[in-house]
Amino acid sequence: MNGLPIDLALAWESLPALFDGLKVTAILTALPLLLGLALAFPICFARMSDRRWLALLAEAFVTFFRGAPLLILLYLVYYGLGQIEALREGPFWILFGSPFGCAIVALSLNHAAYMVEVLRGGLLAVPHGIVEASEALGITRRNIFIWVKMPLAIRYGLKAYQNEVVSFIKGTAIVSVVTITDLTAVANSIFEQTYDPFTPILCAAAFYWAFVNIIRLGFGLWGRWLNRHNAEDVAADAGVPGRGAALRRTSDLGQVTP
Amino acid sequence: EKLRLGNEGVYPPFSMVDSSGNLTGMEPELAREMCKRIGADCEIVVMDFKALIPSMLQGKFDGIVTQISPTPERVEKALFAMPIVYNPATFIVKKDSDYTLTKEGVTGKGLRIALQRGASMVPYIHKHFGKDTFTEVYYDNPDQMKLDLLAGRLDLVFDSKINWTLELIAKPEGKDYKLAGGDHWLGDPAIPEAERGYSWIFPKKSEELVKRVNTALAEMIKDCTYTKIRKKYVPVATLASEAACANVN
Amino acid sequence: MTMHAPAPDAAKEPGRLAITISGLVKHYGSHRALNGIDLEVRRGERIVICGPSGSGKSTLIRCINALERHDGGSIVVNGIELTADEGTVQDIRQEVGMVFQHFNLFPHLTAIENCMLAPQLNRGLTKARAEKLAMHYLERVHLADHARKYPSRLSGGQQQRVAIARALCMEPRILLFDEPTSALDPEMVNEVLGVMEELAASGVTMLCVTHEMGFARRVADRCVFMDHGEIVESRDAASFFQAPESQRLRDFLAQILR
Amino acid sequence: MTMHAPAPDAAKEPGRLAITISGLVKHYGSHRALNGIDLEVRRGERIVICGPSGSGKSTLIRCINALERHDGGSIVVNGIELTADEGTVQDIRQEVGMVFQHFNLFPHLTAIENCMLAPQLNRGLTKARAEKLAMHYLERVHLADHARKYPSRLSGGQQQRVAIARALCMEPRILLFDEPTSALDPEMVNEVLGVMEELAASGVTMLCVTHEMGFARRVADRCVFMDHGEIVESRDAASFFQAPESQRLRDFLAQILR
Amino acid sequence: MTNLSLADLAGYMRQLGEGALITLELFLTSFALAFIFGVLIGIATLSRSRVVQGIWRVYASIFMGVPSLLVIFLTFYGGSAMLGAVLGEFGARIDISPFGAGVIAFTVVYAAYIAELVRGAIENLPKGQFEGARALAIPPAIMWGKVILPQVMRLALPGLVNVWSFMLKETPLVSLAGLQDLVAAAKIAAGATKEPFIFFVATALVFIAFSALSFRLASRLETRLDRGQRREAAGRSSSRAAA
Ligand SMILES: Nc1ncnc2c1ncn2[C@@H]1O[C@H](COP(=O)(O)OP(=O)(O)OP(=O)(O)O)[C@@H](O)[C@H]1O
Ligand SMILES: Nc1ncnc2c1ncn2[C@@H]1O[C@H](COP(=O)(O)OP(=O)(O)OP(=O)(O)O)[C@@H](O)[C@H]1O
Ligand SMILES: [Mg+2]
Ligand SMILES: [Mg+2]
Repeated sequence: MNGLPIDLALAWESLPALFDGLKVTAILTALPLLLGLALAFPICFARMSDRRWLALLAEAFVTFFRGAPLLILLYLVYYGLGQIEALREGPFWILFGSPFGCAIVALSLNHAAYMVEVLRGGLLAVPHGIVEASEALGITRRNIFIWVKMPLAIRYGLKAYQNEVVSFIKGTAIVSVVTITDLTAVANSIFEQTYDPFTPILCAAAFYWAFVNIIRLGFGLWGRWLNRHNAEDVAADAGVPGRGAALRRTSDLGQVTP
Repeated sequence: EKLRLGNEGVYPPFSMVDSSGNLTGMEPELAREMCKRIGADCEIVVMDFKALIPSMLQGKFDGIVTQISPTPERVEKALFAMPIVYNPATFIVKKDSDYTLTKEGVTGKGLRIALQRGASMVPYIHKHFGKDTFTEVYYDNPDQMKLDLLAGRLDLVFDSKINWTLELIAKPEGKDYKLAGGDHWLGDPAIPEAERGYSWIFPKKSEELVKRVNTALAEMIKDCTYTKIRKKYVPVATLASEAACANVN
Repeated sequence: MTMHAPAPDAAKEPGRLAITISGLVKHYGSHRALNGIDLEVRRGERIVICGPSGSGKSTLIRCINALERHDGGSIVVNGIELTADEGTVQDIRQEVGMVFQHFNLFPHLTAIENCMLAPQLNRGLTKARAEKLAMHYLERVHLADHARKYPSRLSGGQQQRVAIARALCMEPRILLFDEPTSALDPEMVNEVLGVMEELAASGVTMLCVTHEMGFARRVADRCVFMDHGEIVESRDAASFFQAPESQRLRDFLAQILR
Repeated sequence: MTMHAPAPDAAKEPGRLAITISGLVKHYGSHRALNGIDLEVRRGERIVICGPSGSGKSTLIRCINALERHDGGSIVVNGIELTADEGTVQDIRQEVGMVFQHFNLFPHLTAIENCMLAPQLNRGLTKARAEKLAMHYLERVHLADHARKYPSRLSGGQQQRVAIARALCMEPRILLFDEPTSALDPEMVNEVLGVMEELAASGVTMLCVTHEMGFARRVADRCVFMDHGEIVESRDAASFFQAPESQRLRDFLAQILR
Repeated sequence: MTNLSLADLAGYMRQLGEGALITLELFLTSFALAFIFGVLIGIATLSRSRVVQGIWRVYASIFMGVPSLLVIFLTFYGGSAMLGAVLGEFGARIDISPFGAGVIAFTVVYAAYIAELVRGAIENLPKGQFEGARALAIPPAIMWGKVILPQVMRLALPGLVNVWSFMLKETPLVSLAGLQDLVAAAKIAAGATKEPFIFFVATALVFIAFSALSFRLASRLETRLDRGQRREAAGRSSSRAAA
């Protein structure tokens, strides 16, 4: 074998199958992202709650679903729940009976656990003084949360959110353990039929790369829009080193994760 | 001479790891015996089935001592030694199922069939039953198929007969299931009945080694060592050519 | 041990009192930040509070609009006694505007949006009316031209003026300032002090923690000197500077006026 | 157009000159921050530099110890001409200590470690000797008691004094200060100015950018007024304040002394 | 319902333990290498050179954009071929073990992440820190070692902890390339005993325990590195953070 022999004919032939795989990957990304986010809010409130038992419970949730490798989590949900007779008879079997249902449940739980921390980080990064100022204006707690804390938390947490989404997309590559034929599974089966070590894997990699980078681009635009208040086009408005910018930067840090 | 051989390790009773970490089962024992006879010092490495063939093709193994069916793509890439197991594929269905396992009998029924990802059963089903006749579900190993079959997510399985007979049909939890549709030979149909079977494989360049392996295996079958080892793990005959040793213990 | 002498007629006419504080005590853990404060502020009075760092000036100011809960004594604002009750707190905060040392503007909102938020949320003003109101007060702090800018585009002095306009938009009867100029570059101090002088002239009740003694001299009706959580001296501005009674105040003034 | 008049004997005795700057030019992009500066500083002289924001004071100071590379003219420090050569730069920096507006202490090192770092590394002192040296200078800035504290545990004034001690530990012959008190609370300014006065009395050559006119009056041999990258006026401290020649300086002093 | 003898269970659990050690070894080796390369790359990419920036962009975008699983497959199955292409016949004979493939893949992938963190942290460091060091005539090498990097590590720590946990969770992927790690051991035990859940739950617990433990350690380390950075431990800052 010489060079990196990419078999163009094989690559061309595999395109339709790879596209189908990509569609599956996209669905397995989109749904858990929505569900996980929705789930993350109440858990995040619990985690930040003053009630000790609630906070502990939420922390346990986060520890568990962040700690357990997705590979094993999926396996346990899919094959494990399938062994429970009562569940098989019950109404939830529509969900747990299908590999998609299981994958979406497992992925959503995993994503939620990470999002709890992203959300919490964003909320904690909101400068206390700004919250105090809102209180001093007599704005109610609920309104402060909706109009001040959340908009800022989203800005501070955006980078971390992007990283989580990106890593999440890549994490879906293991759903083939529960019989789902996603992009990676397609590439693998082509590989197992042809034993060509480069073509299918590199093709799939290119698909992932494009998918991930489109998402990143989207986040970039979103972030630019959200942070228009810090844009530096009206340059040398000197004197003011933009407190917002400084805060944002420090809060980004540490969040540059996969 | 040192040989690195690959084996699956999770395919009882042909191959498994016991609780003290030793690789046992019919294949490893046969392989050890074979090595003794050709005078080689063998190291058997356990690896995921899917990783075995590509690893050998990349030169990481000198051979694979797990039963492999001779599909055309594989025959093109590797040398097959003489068959060591005739383990045809068959269907496993619920006892009360009433369809016939022909293309006509299953079309339009929306049956969910379990197949091993990357295994030779997949192209076989496509060829004889069509791509869209069944809803195909792919698994990494037969254990997962069995769990899903028992969980009611599957209608039927198409997989190796011997394993499923031993692992499901013969066991109490298999009381609701039966074999159906007869034996299916996945290899080249041109091969005569008597020579059919799954083999160990070796890299293309190892012709000389394959010859020695074949000689050793033929001897083992002939002096009934093969059957002795087989009987430790598998209660039914696995090769037509071992018929002469039926009474050996 | 406090020596302050409220204007004699104040006590007799409670309706003319904007704030009545008596026996105010505040602990942080075991630390006693306020140690029995008595203070009466008449309608329209302008009071400057000064004292060494850690003497409890901020704490006092923050107790008045319930950013800190007090542990003892009572605070009555415009006839309403401040309790832990959420409704009372909101009521009082509507009456009391506050301007912070670090402005605490909402970085994601423009100057005018900063001003509009509270009126819209609390007083149910329509967008158009809130905007008109906000514009009115931004003009008053000479910032009409900068209404559509984000805080990060404004100089420190301008930011602080937006913060003042934001507080004014609640049309509070009392304004609290906590060192409003000490985070500013010397050149920007003047513009903010100018605006505060104008406000003072318009008859708003003002409590202002500041070390700008020039401002105190020009504007204050009364100066209050605090130390160790107590009011040490409280008298009209002229005699405060010229004839300080206590040694502590004399030392302090010597430091400040250098 | 510069009007400064170096002490007449200085030019004749180059050995007595600590710094000679002539025709110094510095660009930032197309912006000319320094526009032909000529300045001679004698050994032991204490010069205060003032001027409006953006006039190039910091840039001048920073060019002297090569934190900025100059684009034209020459700087000679203790007889060594400053070039781009790394060795020369290091040599000059050994001679010139600098104290920044924002202290720039190393936050992960204690006060004494901050002071020990450079002597140990540059002058090859043993740890024990560096410690003794550092302690000596920390005592000199009245901080012996705080030697083992981290910067964040010190007040602003104390931090700036550590920064001075750190610069002194290099035993430089020239000290540069860039607005050393302008980041400090009013109460802390005094302690730093006190230390600087003591240093001045000990005969170190000092160049100090500051707007503390009290300090300038008490300590400076000469005051230099800069505007638009040029030295507009340069004369002894007394006549600088009492009889400013140019209108620009008069306006400036009016602002500052308010 | 289990027909697993206690001795067998213990035996397989011991194998799981051995697998866990391999996982741990793989993880620690990869993390250490990724850390070293990440810091070096992070510093190198501060260079303004267009070429350096270009290479960095391509490298980061590829390895941050592609699942690690594919990188592992590519290194494991394509590695020898790639070496062969680069080094000729000699390289082709260099065999890449699953362990090696895992280490290479994780190092390449996570060095990119760590480099990004380190870059970010260096850029976030106040410029005054560099100037302070330069004004003291501290030579560059020592400036990096004694002044800049200690502070960078403090700033980058939370991010490093994240990378740590991501990498930990991805280590089981190497089992798909044939490494006999914890997950592979669990699969073998499951295959032999037909009791998958016992072993998979045990595996999950090992991972959860390890990651919980490492988060504990990380927060300890954080407080340690923060020494001197925060004002009085009690007092305001803490009460504010809690609010
Ligand atoms: N949230 C808090 N937790 C604990 N102690 C606090 C808190 N806020 C203030 N303190 C303490 O209470 C005392 C009074 O603080 P306060 O902020 O009112 O002083 P101040 O007079 O405003 O000082 P400064 O001039 O520095 O702003 C100080 O000793 C301070 O350390
Ligand atoms: N790194 C830089 N890049 C571009 N322009 C700069 C830079 N540093 C300074 N300048 C510009 O050079 C001019 C002189 O700046 P310098 O910092 O020397 O002023 P200054 O007199 O110290 O002002 P201040 O009193 O505000 O500190 C200013 O117009 C400034 O905007
Ligand atoms: Mg205060
Ligand atoms: Mg400056």
